[in-house]
Amino acid sequence: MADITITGVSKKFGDIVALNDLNLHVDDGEFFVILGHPGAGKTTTLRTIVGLEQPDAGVIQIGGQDMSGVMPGERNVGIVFQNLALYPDKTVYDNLAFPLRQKGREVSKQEIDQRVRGAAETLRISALLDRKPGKLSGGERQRVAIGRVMTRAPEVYLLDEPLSALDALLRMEMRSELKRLQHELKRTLIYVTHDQVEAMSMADRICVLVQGAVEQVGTPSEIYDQPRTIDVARAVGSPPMNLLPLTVDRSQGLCLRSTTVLFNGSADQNLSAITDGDLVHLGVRPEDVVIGGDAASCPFTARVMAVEPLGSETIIDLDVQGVIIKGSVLPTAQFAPDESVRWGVRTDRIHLFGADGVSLYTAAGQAHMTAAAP
Amino acid sequence: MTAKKKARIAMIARFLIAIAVLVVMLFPVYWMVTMAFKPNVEWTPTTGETFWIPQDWTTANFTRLFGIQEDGAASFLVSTPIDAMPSIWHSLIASIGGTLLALLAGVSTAYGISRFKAGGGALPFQILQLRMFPPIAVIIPILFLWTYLQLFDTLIGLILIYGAVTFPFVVWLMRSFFDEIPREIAEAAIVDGCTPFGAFRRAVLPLVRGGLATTALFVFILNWSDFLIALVLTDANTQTAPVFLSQLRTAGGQEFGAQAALAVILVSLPVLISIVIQKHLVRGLTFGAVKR
Amino acid sequence: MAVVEQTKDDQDVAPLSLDPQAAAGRRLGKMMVAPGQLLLLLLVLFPVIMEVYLSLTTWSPSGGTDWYLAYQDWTWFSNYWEGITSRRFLETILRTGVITVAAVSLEFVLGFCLAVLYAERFPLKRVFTVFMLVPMMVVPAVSGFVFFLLLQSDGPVNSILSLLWPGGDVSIPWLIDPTWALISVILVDVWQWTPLMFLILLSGILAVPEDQMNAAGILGASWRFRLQTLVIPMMKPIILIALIIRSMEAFKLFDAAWLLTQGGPGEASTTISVLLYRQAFLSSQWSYVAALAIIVMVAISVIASRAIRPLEAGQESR
Amino acid sequence: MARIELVGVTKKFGLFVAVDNFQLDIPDGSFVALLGPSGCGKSTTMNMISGLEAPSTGEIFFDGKLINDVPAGSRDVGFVFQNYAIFTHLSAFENIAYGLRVRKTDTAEINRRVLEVARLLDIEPLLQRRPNKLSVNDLQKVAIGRSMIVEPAIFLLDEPFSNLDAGFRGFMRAELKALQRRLNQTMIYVTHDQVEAMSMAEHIAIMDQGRLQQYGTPDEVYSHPANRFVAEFVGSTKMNFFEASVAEGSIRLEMPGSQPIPLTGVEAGFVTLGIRPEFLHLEAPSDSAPWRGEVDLVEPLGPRTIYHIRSGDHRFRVSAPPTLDLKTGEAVGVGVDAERIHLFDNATGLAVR
Repeated sequence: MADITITGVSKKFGDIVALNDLNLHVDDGEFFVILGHPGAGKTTTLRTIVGLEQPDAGVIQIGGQDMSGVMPGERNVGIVFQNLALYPDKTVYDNLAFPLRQKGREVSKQEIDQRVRGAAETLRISALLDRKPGKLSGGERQRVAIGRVMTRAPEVYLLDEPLSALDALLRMEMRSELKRLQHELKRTLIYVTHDQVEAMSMADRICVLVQGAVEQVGTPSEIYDQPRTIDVARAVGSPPMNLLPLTVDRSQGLCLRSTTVLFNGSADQNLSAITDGDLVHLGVRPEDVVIGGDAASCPFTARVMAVEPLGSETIIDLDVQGVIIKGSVLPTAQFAPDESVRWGVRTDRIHLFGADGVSLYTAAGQAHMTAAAP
Repeated sequence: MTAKKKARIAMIARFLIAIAVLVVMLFPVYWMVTMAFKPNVEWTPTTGETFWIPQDWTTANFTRLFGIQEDGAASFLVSTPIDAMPSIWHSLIASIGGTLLALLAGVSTAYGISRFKAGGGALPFQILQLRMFPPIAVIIPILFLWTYLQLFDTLIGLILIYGAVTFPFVVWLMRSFFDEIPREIAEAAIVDGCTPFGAFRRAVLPLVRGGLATTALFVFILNWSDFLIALVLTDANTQTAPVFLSQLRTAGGQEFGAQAALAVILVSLPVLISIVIQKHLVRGLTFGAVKR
Repeated sequence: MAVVEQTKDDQDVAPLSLDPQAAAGRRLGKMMVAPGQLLLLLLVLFPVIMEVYLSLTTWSPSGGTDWYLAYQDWTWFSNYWEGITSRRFLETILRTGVITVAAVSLEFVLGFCLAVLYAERFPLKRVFTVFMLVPMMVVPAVSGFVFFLLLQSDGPVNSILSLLWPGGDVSIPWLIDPTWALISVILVDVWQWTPLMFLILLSGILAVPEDQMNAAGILGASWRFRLQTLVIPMMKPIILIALIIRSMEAFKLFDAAWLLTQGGPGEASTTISVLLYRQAFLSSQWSYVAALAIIVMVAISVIASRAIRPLEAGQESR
Repeated sequence: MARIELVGVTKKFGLFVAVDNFQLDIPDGSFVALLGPSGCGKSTTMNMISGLEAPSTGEIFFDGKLINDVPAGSRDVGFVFQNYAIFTHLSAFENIAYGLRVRKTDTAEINRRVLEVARLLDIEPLLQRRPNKLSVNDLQKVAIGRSMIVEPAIFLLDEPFSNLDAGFRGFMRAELKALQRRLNQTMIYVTHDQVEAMSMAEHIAIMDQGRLQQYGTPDEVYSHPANRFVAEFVGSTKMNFFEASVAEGSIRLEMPGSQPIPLTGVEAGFVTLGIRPEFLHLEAPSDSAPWRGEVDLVEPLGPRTIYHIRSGDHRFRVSAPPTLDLKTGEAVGVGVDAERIHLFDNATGLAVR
């Protein structure tokens, strides 16, 4: 059993708060992704788990055991650093064998050989064992770094942005390969990234980290469909979720206005917390923006600012009173810049966020709001 | 095509200027080398004539330097036999010993500073400050101390001082090499089960082998070039080559030929080494401050 | 002594944790710098204390008493007073300053011109660079000796000048005339250390990012304009480093000067190092020399604590 | 404003051929992306256009004028470097003003024009700052401003977005596109990111191993890739490729349970079949489904989910809406949009359909 529990962990570097009362539980055998901007505290989290940093406060437990006072080498945790930190002067074989040749790990030569070759086999780097890291491609180096962790067979794998140095095509390949590998190994794996595509596509669960604290933990679809805050909403999805600032008008039920846009909410909604004059953000994902439909689905008009064909879809930038709303349309749709178009949103897919950025309302398949022109 | 032509002319002009400068810069070295191979009639300025190129190449100056008596011709000039060999040995042993000592203390200090900021932020400054003092100012009390400890005029005494004097240099230079190693390398080794010292020895140290060799050669040159310390701290027993050279001048009669021969030997070693470590020359000469 | 005072530095503010990993790191750090600190202690701290002790006495080895009994000749600060009121000492400091300033500025100007030359392409540049470095590899004592030969009144330098000079016979009294002797000492230093300036400045010029040079080039800037607006401003830290290192070394000048002129004629080319050596070994005024040495070291410490900063900056900027 | 022609341009570095017999005609006022993997020669091509490097052979024309021997400073091009090459010791103002200082423009005029450019780029309040006090995003604007101020005929940008953070990248894309429209200059940018190329450029020149692979509009390179390399490189999810054979008006795959897909106008023989994941769809496993397989891996991306399907020795990707909630190991049928099948010659890689 190697579940990980992080309780109330804080870490400061001088004046900079890296981790601020972090609480997290990672299940045994889970592919757990920590997603966040640079500086959100992702790497520090990994470093505290492996024991290279000491938390100023809080407790880290691995498999139910308190880790304070346990040396990194004795935690049964392997880490792949962002810069990989392969030993450049040693061959691939010696890199993989290095952890097994340590004092206190009396592993026989034969056993070392077996484990190194086994790991190399799994990672398809058997042919490279005699080379030095400098002579390898980015993808190969990546595998060696993972292999160095694998030979030790730790209970927990930690990976810090392992794919960031690879080019797009290779990254796509490595993504599915890593996921497959984790399925095979059945080990707890914590993966840190700032790339939402990696997080969404690989994770069993995602943790969105903002300023050293957990913003939300959930499955990819929970994070995508039911973001708890604006930060989470914008952390996943490309292009990111559109956010339209609106003012609350409760004089007739519940209305959300900007100068021309208006949403009507039915009275049964439990939105008593917001009051007249409040500023809220309406969140809608690009694929839930409808452009060029009939008057019912598209009650508003806007000017097209830019058209970005991406092949499988085309992104249309609309100028909505100075706010850019991005909509995703089929590549077959024809729109031109400066054209005036009708647009609307799928009201069964919208989100409302209060002034503090916390979600007030997620449609989640239930239509409660209707869009209407004034 | 005029642009190309212009570039060509400029290139040739640069080439010619560079040659002219080089001729001036290398003339003293040329004079020293030819002097070493000239018979003394060509350098004894009696005729008022200057021999730009040795007319009569000879190795007599070298044989004289090492006390090998040739039968016949030149021997009538020789008043007292001289032998530079012991002084060269002393120089070599003291330089190598001092280098090893400086490396031993310096490399670990450099890593301690680079990796752990050990000793606080001021330690590197204190260390560098040592190099700013004129050696003569520090050496006088050491002379008494050495006399008291009976280290005066011994190789051990010289080695200790050489090690101490070049120690700051090792710290600063090695620190700049250690700083280039990503800290994750040592950390990876620690996670892999090494002790902090094991990580240094097994993961980091092999990576600075090149830097270590460069530093060693540099320090060797520094020690090899010393004159003042040896002048103060040695006497007849352990005189080093530069001191020997300087005293040969007044050892009765003119010994310019033998001196030049010794000078050539003294200079050739650093010049050869400098070619080997050319890549790191700037870094070494600026205590690691300029890295290229 | 600045060296002594700063030893107790507690910048190590890492929180005290009971964690073995952090503690092991700290312990290892301390252990690793320990030999170095020991060396400093033994070979700097102790001699300096001893020197301070001696400087407060009138002890001399010729007096017959052992040095540790020097307190018998206690005089407090009279050696210091004698030093700072001694015309000879002050003149020597001034002279050393003149030599340092003259030599280093000449080296800088020549080195910079050469660096600009070598920043451009021309045939055999790499080979030439290696040869350019030969003078600074010459053992300083040897360069003193070689220039002693070259600068004889009927030596090759005067012969060459005679060939080049339209009037014919040039006979400069390089080592005999007080002024010329001073110039000769400067000349040796310039010859030996211009290559170092050249090398440092060249690496400074080459360190200006190529993209920035190209960006300026595409905007139409000539090489001269780029030199003025990009290269020189960006080289400021390196120029500073070069000047500091060279000044530091030039101020200590002894070997070459000793072999070239032995500080003479008279005291015309006596540097501080030469003066101290003469006073100690030719005049046996040990306690006086100790006082002078302390004065010089304190002065250098004050200057050095400011001067080292650019070097540190060089280390930090990676 | 200028038309750019490259005729048979080759650049060798020693024995290494960086750019090989490159032909390109970029009309005046167009917005072109040079797209390719790293090391494909796109930056070298850019450097030759700007004059930073001279072609080994071949000719480059601006508006019909041969400019091979014109030095970079006189070519009237603006160049924004990948790392921006900001002069670190000068303020943002002085960086932007640099080109005018070179031209000895008088101070009042410099002030006026720098302010004008800064306003356009929305960096007016930052003008007095040093580069180390500017964000990466602002640095890029300063770099653009520095090139813009001398009003070059041609604007070249080397990987303009690679250093920007993801959110700002999208914004800058739109911004740059608007800027190009307003200035109506010939603008060429280098990128390795097909999304950047597709979303901004009017035309894309795709390069690989020093050679031009295809030159066309985003739609052309996406829908009608000239060869297998282009097909693989363009598109956010990699195209699936299969060994296939064409016979009797249909195409067959060596895949268990796969149905022949009727196809006309292609010569019989062995080919590589390519189809994008978005033109495959998952359905219930039935005998009528053209292909069958089981789910091997699921990659949810939010608006779409990528299913990795295994069928015999074949593995391929299918892009499906997130509503379809399939689990690993489930059996599925795969529908094929036959219109969207690409066929490539096995030997040359060229598209035969």
